[in-house]
Amino acid sequence: MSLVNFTTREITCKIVYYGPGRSGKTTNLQYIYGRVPEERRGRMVSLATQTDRTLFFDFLPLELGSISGFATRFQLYTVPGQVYYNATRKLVLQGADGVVFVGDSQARQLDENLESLQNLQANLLEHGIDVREVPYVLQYNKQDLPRDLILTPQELDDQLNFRAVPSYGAAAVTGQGVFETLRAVSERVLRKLSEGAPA
Amino acid sequence: MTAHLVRILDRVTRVRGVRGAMLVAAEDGLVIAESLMEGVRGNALAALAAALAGRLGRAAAATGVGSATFVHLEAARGALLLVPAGQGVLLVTITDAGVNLGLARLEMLRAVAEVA
Amino acid sequence: MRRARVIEPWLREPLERFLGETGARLALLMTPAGQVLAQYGFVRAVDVMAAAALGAGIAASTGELARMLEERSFRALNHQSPRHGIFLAQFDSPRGALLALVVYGPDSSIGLVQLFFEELVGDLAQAAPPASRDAPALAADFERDLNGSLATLFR
Amino acid sequence: MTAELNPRFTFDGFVAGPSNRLAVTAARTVAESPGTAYNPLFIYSASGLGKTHLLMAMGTHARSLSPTLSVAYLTLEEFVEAFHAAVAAGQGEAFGRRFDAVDIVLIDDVQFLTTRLETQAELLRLVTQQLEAGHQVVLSSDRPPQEIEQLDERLISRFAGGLVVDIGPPEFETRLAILQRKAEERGVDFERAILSAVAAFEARNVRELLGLLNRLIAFQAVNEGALTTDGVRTLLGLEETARPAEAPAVAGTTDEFAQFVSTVGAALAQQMDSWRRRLHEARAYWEGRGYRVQRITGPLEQDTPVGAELLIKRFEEDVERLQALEQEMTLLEPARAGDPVFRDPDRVAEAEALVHAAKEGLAPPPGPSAAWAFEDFVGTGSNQLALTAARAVAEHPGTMYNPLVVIGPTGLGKTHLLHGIGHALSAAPGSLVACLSAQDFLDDLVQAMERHRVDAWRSRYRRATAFLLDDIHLLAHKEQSQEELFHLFNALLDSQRQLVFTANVPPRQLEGIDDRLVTRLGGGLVAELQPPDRELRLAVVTRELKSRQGEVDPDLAAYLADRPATSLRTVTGTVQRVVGEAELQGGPPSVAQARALLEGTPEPARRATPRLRTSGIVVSPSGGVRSREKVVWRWPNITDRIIEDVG
Repeated sequence: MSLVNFTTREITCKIVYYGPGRSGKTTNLQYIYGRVPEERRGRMVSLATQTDRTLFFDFLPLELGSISGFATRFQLYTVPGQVYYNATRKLVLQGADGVVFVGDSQARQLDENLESLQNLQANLLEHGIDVREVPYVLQYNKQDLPRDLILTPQELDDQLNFRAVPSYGAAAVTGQGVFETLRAVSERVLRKLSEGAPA
Repeated sequence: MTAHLVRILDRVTRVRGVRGAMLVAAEDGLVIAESLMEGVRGNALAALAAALAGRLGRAAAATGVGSATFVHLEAARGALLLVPAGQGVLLVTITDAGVNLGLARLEMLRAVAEVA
Repeated sequence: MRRARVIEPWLREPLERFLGETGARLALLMTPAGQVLAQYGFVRAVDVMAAAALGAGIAASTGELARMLEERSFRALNHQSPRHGIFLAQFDSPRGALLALVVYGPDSSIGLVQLFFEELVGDLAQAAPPASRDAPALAADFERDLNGSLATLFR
Repeated sequence: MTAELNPRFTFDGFVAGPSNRLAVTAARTVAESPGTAYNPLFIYSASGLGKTHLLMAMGTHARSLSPTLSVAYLTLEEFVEAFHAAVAAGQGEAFGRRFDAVDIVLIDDVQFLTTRLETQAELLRLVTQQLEAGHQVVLSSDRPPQEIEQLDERLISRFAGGLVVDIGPPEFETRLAILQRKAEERGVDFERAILSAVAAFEARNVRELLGLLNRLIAFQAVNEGALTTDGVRTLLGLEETARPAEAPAVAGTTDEFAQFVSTVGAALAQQMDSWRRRLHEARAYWEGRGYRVQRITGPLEQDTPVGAELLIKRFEEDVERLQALEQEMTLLEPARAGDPVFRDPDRVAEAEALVHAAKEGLAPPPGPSAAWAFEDFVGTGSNQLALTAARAVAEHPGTMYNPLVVIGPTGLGKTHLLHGIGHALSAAPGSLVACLSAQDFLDDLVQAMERHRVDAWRSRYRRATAFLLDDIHLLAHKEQSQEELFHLFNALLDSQRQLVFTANVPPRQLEGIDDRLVTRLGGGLVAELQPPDRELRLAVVTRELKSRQGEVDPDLAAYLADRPATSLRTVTGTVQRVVGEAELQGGPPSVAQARALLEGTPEPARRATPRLRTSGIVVSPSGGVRSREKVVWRWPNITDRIIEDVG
């Protein structure tokens, strides 16, 4: 969706949390949901299975009020991680203004992270979005797990961060790194603001 | 809207031996309006009658006799009467064996004229 | 004769009767999570995955919509377009809530599909062997489970 | 008279950021080399953004670099008082003299010039006097020159002559830097998050920002507890609507969300400011170059944010178009090139129409005639030099031999070669080749003078990318056309456009031609056409016979080639007589027949029909009757041209 509407003076940013299954995308949103003042957030919609797997998407609308005269709204989405749900995952990416890739820091999940990154690129391409253009940050979640099970952010950077985008270690369950990631991607989304704006 | 249609259907069900009449969307096989006695499964009747009418219509067209104007299915314990009511609507009547067929047919044709 | 493919034999007979009566083009029986129990008409596993995910996604979306309206979940959804109709319905079965996705052509009608869907639900209820409560999918690796059923269907 | 410079206001103390970088750099350059770069320098901005600070910083910095410099700082009020005092004391006239020795004059708040006409006159005199003496003048105001009501147009143009630059409201980074600098100066330190929360609060100017800081410092001094960002907002009394950038402090929010909102606010404000800054920059840039910028200032005044990038890109495309049109107009009608329409990007269509009209009024100069193709010109020893020179000119017009002068007696193909070169040159894209005889050049000029359209006639030829003139000797004793040719010659040579002339004698032997022209003709290359050698004559004979008879009798060709001839025209004439005679006799021409005809031994055979006397006058099917064979006319077909043998 177009980021800025100069006539109605509104800004809407769609940010999608992407990543392999069970990497903590939904947990990110749930932590944010908990920290946002009551009237600043809408209902959190979760289309999930009984076993709380995201089936279609989770959706959290944020209302930031008027900033520099613009009514500013954020829409945070998560996608189903399992390869199986590629059809619905692809739909959620439609019109994304920014992407947070939530990687699973566990060493045994490295291949899933890589596979999901490639899948992100393919799905973005199908929507005609050039992966180099879309603002995008990396979050290495579950850093709270025992040392021997996980890779350090530095190691994960070497394996996953081909485009040298900002990356943040995180533990979504405790909220550590969650807002840091959200702030980083929001800034990059807004930086691209003036380019696309119509005359 | 349907009350008006049901009043028209009542004229048909008044005929002795008629156990139910209904207006059915031929395309979807769904009930539009019905006036049925106890024990008549309206939905099933509508779907099946519509399917039947569809196939019979195609058969009639294929044989060059033109589209069907009146269908009379005689069965062991009763009969099924179908009359097209225009714009994809079908008038379906179900009767038991002792029905006064001529009267039923007349009422059906008159009802169809009113509905179209 | 219409050959449906099922992951458990008791599903086949009721499904094939339904297909015969309605003349449906495609049919899919699955869990609300999109795990496929029986399918007819699909050629490739990928298509089944897509249809299952989308069907489950739609059911979940309308379910959420219903909850916002404090409304019981929708019984069935029908999308009618010139050449096809899509019928998506949720129903209870001895194996818990299930979803049916049916695609029918102009030679059939929503009336017929609904009519015989009621019968299918009934038939399935009788045909199901006493459920040996298999372990809930929670513990097993969820994705392996989804792909497992696919593998059996396309063996 | 001059207030002292406040030492506290220095360049280091001035926090530069994107919104004022342009002004700061200009001020620094002026301080380092007064009177050279931007003179006068006009700085404008809303109040409280550091104009006075910058002016004084320039003075102190200049004096620190060279202490002998005399710097005067005064506000306009002081200027007016001093002027009135001088007038009252009867030295109104001498008032300007006081500034003679002043190297840098700094005048603050000149917006108060409105309605003060005699002060404006005096200021105009002062500025002119200082500029002439090479002294630096700096002025500041709270609005740009054009927006000061009833300001003397001459003052505005003086300011536009120097540099008009503005200081925009500080954006987030600058506000943050100012806060940090001031906090250090006051020896108070705050957590970065606190300062950025205050910086995110969109203060309108520096003064307001410092006001906020003071309240913060006061609050810190009073309550011991460390200040949190919530505290900051409640302290600054931010309501959600009044101060957009901040979300209201509400119970239960942890600062994480607040920080998120302030980051988003800052990034957004920065973007929003960026459109305003981008437009200010573009306006300063293009206004400085004399273009009207209402399309840029429009959104700034109504404060409606727009996609700055796109607007500026379109604006610059229009300016480029205007510059191209202005270029074209200077060629067509130089007088009209100064028209203001070329300075207003919103009136591109009008400018297009103006140029189109000018173009319509002007027919292109006559081009080379189709009859003379370069390829048909037969190159042999006798004209090798001229031909290679012609080819070189065709390949490197204007640079190789300029001008090229081809000389030789009439009938050796000078005109053919000239037009051949004309064709070769007009092959280049966008070329406009003028190729005509001196006689036409003369007639054209006379006609233009009669209709008083001489300047249009001049620009008609000035537009030519190459100028080829046949038989320049025909201009002997024609002072007016030689004068025009002289100016045209210089104009075209300066812009490296190719000039080619032909003459029957070398330039030095041309009589009746202005000496300046003669020397210029000698400046390039003079190539001489020799009488046709046997090889050339044979080639021409063969070509003529083939075009008339289809096949060529080698003996006849050799015989005819051996006959001496001073010009190609004689050769072609002889061939045509022989062929004509043969046709009368019926049957192909033979050597015997030719010898009899040419060497006087009449053919014994019958002479039934009287010989047809040709007078060399020909009525060409295209209807044009020309008596002098020299003038080239549209001869679509070579066969109907019979040329008198001039021997």
